[in-house]
Amino acid sequence: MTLTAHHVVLPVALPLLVAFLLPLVGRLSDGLARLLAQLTTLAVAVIALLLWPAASDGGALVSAMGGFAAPIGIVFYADKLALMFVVALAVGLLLFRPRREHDSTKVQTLWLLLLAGGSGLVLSGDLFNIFVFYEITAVATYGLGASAHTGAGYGASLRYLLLSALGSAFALLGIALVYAAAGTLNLADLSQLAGERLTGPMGLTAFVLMVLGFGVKAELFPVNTWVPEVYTAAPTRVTAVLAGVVSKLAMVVILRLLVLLFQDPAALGFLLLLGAIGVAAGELAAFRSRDLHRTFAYSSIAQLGLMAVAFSIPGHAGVLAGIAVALHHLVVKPAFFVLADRWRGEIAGLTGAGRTSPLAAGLFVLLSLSIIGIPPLPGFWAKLMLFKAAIDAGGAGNLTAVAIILAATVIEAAYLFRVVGILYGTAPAGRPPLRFTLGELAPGLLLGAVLIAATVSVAPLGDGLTAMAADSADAAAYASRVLPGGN
Amino acid sequence: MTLLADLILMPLVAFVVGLLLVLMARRVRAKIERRVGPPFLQPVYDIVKLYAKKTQVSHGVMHDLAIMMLLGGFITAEIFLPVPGLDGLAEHGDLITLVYIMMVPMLGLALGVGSCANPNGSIGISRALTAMLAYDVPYVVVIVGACISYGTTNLIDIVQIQQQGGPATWGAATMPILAFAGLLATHGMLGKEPFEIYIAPAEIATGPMTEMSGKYMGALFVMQCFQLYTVGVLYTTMFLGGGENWLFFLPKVFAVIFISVAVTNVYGRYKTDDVIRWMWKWPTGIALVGLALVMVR
Amino acid sequence: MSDTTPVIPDQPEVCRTVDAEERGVWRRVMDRFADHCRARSLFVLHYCTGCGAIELPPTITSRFDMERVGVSPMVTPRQADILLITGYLSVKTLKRVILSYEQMQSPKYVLGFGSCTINGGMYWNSYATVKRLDQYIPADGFIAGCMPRPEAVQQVFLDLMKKIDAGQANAWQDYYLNYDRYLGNQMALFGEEWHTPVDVIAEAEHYGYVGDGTRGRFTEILDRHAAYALRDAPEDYPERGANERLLP
Amino acid sequence: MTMDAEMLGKALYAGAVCLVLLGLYGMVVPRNLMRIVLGLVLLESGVNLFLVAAGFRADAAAPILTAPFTAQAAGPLVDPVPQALVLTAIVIGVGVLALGLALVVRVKEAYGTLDTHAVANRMARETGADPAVTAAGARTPGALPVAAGRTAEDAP
Amino acid sequence: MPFALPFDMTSLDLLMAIAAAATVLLYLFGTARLGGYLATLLHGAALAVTVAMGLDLAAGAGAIPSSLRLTVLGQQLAWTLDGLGWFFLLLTTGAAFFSSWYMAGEWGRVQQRARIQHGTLALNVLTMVLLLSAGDLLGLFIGWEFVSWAAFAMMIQAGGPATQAAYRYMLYALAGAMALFAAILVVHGAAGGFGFDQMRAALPDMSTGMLWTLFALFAGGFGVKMALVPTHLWQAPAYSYTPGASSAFLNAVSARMGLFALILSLVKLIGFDTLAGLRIPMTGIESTDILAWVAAITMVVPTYIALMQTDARMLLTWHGIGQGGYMLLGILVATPLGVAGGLLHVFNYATYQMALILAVFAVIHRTGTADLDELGGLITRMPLTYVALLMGIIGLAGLPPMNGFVSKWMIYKALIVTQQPLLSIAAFVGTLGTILSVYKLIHNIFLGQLRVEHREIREAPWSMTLPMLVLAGIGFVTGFAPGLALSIVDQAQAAMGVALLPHHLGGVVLATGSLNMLWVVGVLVGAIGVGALIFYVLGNRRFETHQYDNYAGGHFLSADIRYHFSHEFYPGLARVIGPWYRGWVVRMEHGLGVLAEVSGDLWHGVFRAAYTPLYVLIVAVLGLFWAGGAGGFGS
Repeated sequence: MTLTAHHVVLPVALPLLVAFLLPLVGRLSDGLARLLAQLTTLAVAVIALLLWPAASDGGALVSAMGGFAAPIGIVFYADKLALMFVVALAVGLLLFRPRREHDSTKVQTLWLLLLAGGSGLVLSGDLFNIFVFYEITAVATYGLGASAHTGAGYGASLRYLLLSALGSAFALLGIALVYAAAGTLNLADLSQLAGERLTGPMGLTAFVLMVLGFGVKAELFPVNTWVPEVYTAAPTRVTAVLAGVVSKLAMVVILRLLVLLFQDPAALGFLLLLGAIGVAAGELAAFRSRDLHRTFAYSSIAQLGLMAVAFSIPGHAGVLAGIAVALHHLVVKPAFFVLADRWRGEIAGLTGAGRTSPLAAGLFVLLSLSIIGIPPLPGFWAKLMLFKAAIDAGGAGNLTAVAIILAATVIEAAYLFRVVGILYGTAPAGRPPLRFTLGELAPGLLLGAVLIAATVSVAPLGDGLTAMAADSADAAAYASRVLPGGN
Repeated sequence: MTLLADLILMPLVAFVVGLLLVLMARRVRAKIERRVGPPFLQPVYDIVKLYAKKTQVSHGVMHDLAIMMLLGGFITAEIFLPVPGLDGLAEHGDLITLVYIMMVPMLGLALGVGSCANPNGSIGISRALTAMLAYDVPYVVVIVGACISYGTTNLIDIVQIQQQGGPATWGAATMPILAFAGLLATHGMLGKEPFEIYIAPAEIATGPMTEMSGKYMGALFVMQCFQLYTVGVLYTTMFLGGGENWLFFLPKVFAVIFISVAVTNVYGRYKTDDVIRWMWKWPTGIALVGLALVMVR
Repeated sequence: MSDTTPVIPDQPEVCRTVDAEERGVWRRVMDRFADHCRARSLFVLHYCTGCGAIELPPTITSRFDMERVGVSPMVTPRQADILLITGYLSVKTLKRVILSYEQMQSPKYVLGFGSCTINGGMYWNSYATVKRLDQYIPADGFIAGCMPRPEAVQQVFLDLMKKIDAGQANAWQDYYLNYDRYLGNQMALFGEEWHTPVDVIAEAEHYGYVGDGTRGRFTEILDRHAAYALRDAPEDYPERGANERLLP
Repeated sequence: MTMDAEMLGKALYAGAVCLVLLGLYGMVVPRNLMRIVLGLVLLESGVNLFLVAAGFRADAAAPILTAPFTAQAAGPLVDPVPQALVLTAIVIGVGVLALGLALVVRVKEAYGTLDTHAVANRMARETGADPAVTAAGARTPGALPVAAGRTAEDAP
Repeated sequence: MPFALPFDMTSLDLLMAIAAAATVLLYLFGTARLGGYLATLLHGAALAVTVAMGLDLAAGAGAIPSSLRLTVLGQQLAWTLDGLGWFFLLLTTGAAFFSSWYMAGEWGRVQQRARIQHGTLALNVLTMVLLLSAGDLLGLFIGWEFVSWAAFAMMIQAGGPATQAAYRYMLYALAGAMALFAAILVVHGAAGGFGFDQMRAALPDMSTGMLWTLFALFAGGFGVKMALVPTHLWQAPAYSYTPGASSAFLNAVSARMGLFALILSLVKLIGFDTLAGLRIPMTGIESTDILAWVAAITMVVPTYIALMQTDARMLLTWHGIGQGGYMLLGILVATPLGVAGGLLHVFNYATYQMALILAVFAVIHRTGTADLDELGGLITRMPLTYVALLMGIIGLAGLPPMNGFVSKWMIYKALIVTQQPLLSIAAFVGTLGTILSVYKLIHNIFLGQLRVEHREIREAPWSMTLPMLVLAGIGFVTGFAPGLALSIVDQAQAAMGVALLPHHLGGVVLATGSLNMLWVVGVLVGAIGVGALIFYVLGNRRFETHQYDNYAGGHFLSADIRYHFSHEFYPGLARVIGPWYRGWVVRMEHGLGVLAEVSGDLWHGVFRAAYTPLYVLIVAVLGLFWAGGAGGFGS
């Protein structure tokens, strides 16, 4: 059956509905509840995929909630970028469903809430609506963060909650300022009014507040102190999804803000600053961390900083680079966390792990090579795009950012290959490190395969991404599609 | 045909002049010690007696090969060293080639002594190489300075340049400081008294020559003749205007060797690191000053 | 070893160096020239065992200046022609003297300096000294006197030169031709196990100085327990047994 | 616009800013997690008040439909959109607050203390990764000094 | 085309195909009984194709294109091989052929992981082919990364200290690669693309500041691989702990990739005249002078560090770094003589260094150790290895009969003729140091007293001694007739755009003093013949004694007392220059490591702090003020 614009709301509505049905179904039988949750996630993925052809030919699918036309009503805007991330979120949740001991109907409910919130975040075309979905995602994340039922889990989630709530308050202030200035909350409308209304100090303050607000989930510099604690305390599969996918969704929101509302160079400069400091901080902290969880947490801070730098470059080249880095990180980071799941504790204790489970160690080397950016692997092309965009954009800020990133890459290689050295070291006679069962390693291997496939087909992938980036960086096209009559 | 004559004649001339130089050295030493000194043919007698030894002890093939490299190296060096009337192959190999050809016999001797498996010899060679490093640094500075000031490294041209205006255009006249430094380095090169650490008879039993006997020792005596000759002629070629004819050439060579021989008999022996420190301080300093003057001009 | 009495060497009856094969004219001229040069260039190894050593510096330095006749001191036996033993010979020193002598290259000459080398001198009745030098190594000349003066030393040198010039000073061949007797005397003094690292027999065979006196009773004893280490691979001497313990 | 309406507008903004500042102070300074959560509440209410103030128009009537919409009082109506937003924001605030308090209870059960430093140190030791903590005890180069006299561990 | 290829494949494609097939096949069948010989066959085929390409290039074909095209994200990547690339390719395939031949015999059977050694060797050849035939800057960078990582794979397989050395190498190589990446990006910024011709077109209008940064980045990036002085710490341990034949390959060729890239970027692309134009204001010091002085220091300092080493492999690898300085200095003289000297030294170095390393590993194969204090007197047991090592050290020291002398002579001559005395003195001093340390190498291993435990050692098997001797033979032949090697160098020199040096079979004819090795070596050999004649005719027959029949002041020598001088071989020199080794660069490197750790701890503290809301507040307030200020002035 062909899907029209009105089916765009399904990825949000369906999980919400099932999420609240689950407790009831859960009373009957846990197995059924889990199955229902899986099916819903699968359904969302399928719907998003089916929407893809419709979105690609028309540029984007626009559906107004309740029939109210654009500037007044809330609009869902599903372009290729958004659908791609919805699919990624759904597949991520399917791939990394919680393990037996952490699983319960409550967790499944949070899982679906996360799916609904995440989809809504990227699809929604209204500023306040984005804020609401952001809060849903945040609440789901607090719940999942604490689902490990350990003291550290609760503490980390609580600190994350406080920080995130503070951020949300700032975001709300920002939205209020935007509304006070422009009088509307619809992104398309705002993008047209942004020229004269949002450029003054009022607009910039709103931008700063919103970036700090939405930056919490996007792991931007000042507000990402929760990342190491939550990623270490939460169950590893939750961390994989959080680090892999959810942080990208918040970054997409910031991208929307940048592209549509704030083309002001001062705003881009601010984001560039945060991004560059984030990269430096992430890599240096990772250099000193002693267990794999924390290392990968800091590494994801750095990668997100990389994305911030990319998005802060005006024009579609920056967006392309940002999306490329995001997609690459989306594939690599969860695979890293799959490895970290079995290789817990001090890195020094892992000597000889390469001998006991050669496949896992090989995967680790492949992933590190890609994240450092060694030519044939997609990581290199993403970084090349980023650097090319930064150099073409010129300007002292971009050049220093490139220099920082290059230096950070060396540090990144240092700590990653320090681990490789330990993995392939000779294990002390006492206790050989744990062995991977194929079941645990399956998601990692799948992602590794995706990485190799991307390496082989980097040319077509590159063209697809370029088209997507060109479309999503075009504010005028966005407005023309959303506003009736395109005034 | 003249080339074949040169090939044969030059080493023989070198050997004969070398014998006279050795004789002069021993005579000067005797005179300083108020002794009569050896008879005229004493060097010849020594060499013939050594070669005529009935038993010749060898320590392996490398020991023999070393003797051949020794003689061969110096014969080659003589052929590339232009002397009045005999140019030999000087235009095929210039000053730098000659300096390195002179190192081939040194390496040959070192390998031969090494294969004698006698630690006295090895210590002697280690000191000899260290001394070589010590005196070669100023010597190299002198060579570079001379070549840059003459603008060529071809020995025949160097001699011609110096002979254009008689003594005024000699190397010693145009580059006095460099010539003086060259003299100090030449003295070190000859391995004479202040820098004779590697033949220290008392400590390491004549160092490299410990296990040399019979024709091996004879070859070393021949090498000493060649070495005195080569070093003397090289210095004269570079700084004393080379020889327009033998009558002027030989006295210059003997004068150069005489200075070094005279100095040697009144000095004690330096320790190895003192040799390095002295060589790298005074001759090198003077040579660098000379080089600076050459570069300024 | 049954008979330990020292054996008195008889006088060398051969007066002129006659090599085995008959010499052509050219070889004789060369030998004549070689002897001429040998006589005029003598390197002396001062084996200063006793009190006589003090007499040597004056003979070399300015007053008596031996270099006039081509004699100059040399440090190692390898390069020396004359082994000058200047004084009494204790048993311990004799071992070193014999090793030095064997390491010298022939034609080599030994000069006993002072009466101690002739008949034990003032230590004639001492248990520790050797009374006659030439029982152990062939000697070319002796200088009498209990510390003879430099003139005496010069005289013996000049006599030796005349003999060398005439080609008669060939005591060194006697060491090869009658090695067994010398070895017997040495073993009598130092015991059967003792021998120097120098393989005298191989040298004799190499240069053709093998006489009937070269091999005998004592050389068999020598063969039993001396293996000349490296040069001979272990499998060449099966009967000598493992030669880990190579030398004393 | 009458003077008092003008004053009311200014008062609204002033009130909002005071509440926000109070909330921020409440979240940053105290060491007890409970007080921080309460600070958060103040902050959110301040933001909500700011939202309402954004839509305030001095001389307009409340936008409540009592009767079918006709050119009723023909006077200007206050902007209804921010008020709708505030409704949602308050609901979200409550939801987050409830979850926060639940977590506070859990932390109290797990660690027996609500002092942020004690909790932070216990967490770091539990995950057992931090060189800075395990190596240098409570003292970490980056963090601010622990209040004198009260080490992290002496809390019950 | 010398031989018809199946379809439109050019010879470069054929070479790439062979190299790729070799990597796969050898990884699979490396340890099979005939695996070693398969490797030698494949590398031999690669060498043959390279030689054919050489003939092709000599016949006037400017460059050999490859049909390997790649367009990614708007970038076209093409691979073509010109004279310069071909010259280094010849060295690579030659070195690979000899090391695989060395590995084919007994050495291969003894190794635990011969399969990986064969595989990584072939992988290195493949990556080097890609690097050498890069058609544009991006291709160059990708090839550069491949080569670095292939070398890393080769170093890490030995385990133990090798992993430490490999890890350190990887950090240096990556830092160099990042500098290179920055350089390419600067070019892209200026020229709008990565192509060589785009870069050349954009050169004139580049600002001097940009040219300086480009020069610094290229020199720094490629200098790391060549181990120029400040970045030289990694090369010696990395190249000596790699097992056997691969170490020989790395030593002979791998560091020269840095030189190739340096020539390509600085000489071919930027060009000597532009570089000469780059002057430090008021001092008149050109950019090439700075690099020349770095090369001079790289020549002298590592050589005197090599002098103090006690491990034979470390001694040789430290010399490898020193010799790299000679090559760079030769090229930077920028006259035809200097450039030809530098390039010829690359060829000569590859021959004798490989022979030396293979000889040392033959000694290790037999005695089990390379420690100079544990060896001695092996000449009687391993004469062929001794001959190979002897000819190698004569080449390394740059003495007449061998080819090392010819290239060093050309470098000295070029420096003297262009009136650069201090550089030429540095070159001479470097050679003196080399002579001392190579004698120590050959003395401590082969000369002196043989140890009791080494008495039963046999000569290394033929499969190991033959490659060594062939390499030494090549060294002697190209020493005797340097014209052969010079004609190979001409290819590269022509491709570099530098005027060719007129030369004949024997050497070079110059107004300021020429060199004809045919005469020099001919007379030397003849004279040694005369020496032999004198030796055998005049004296009596020689009698060979054993090592214990030695003068020891009357002492009786025996096997149980070791009567051998090898430890601390130059005590006098050590006393004088000992205090000069303060290890500044080591402390600098350590400082960098500590800096990274301290800043890491700082950020650790920030992330773990309990006062996160305070940070947020501070940044928010700063952001607002800044926004207010910027916004206010913004348009």
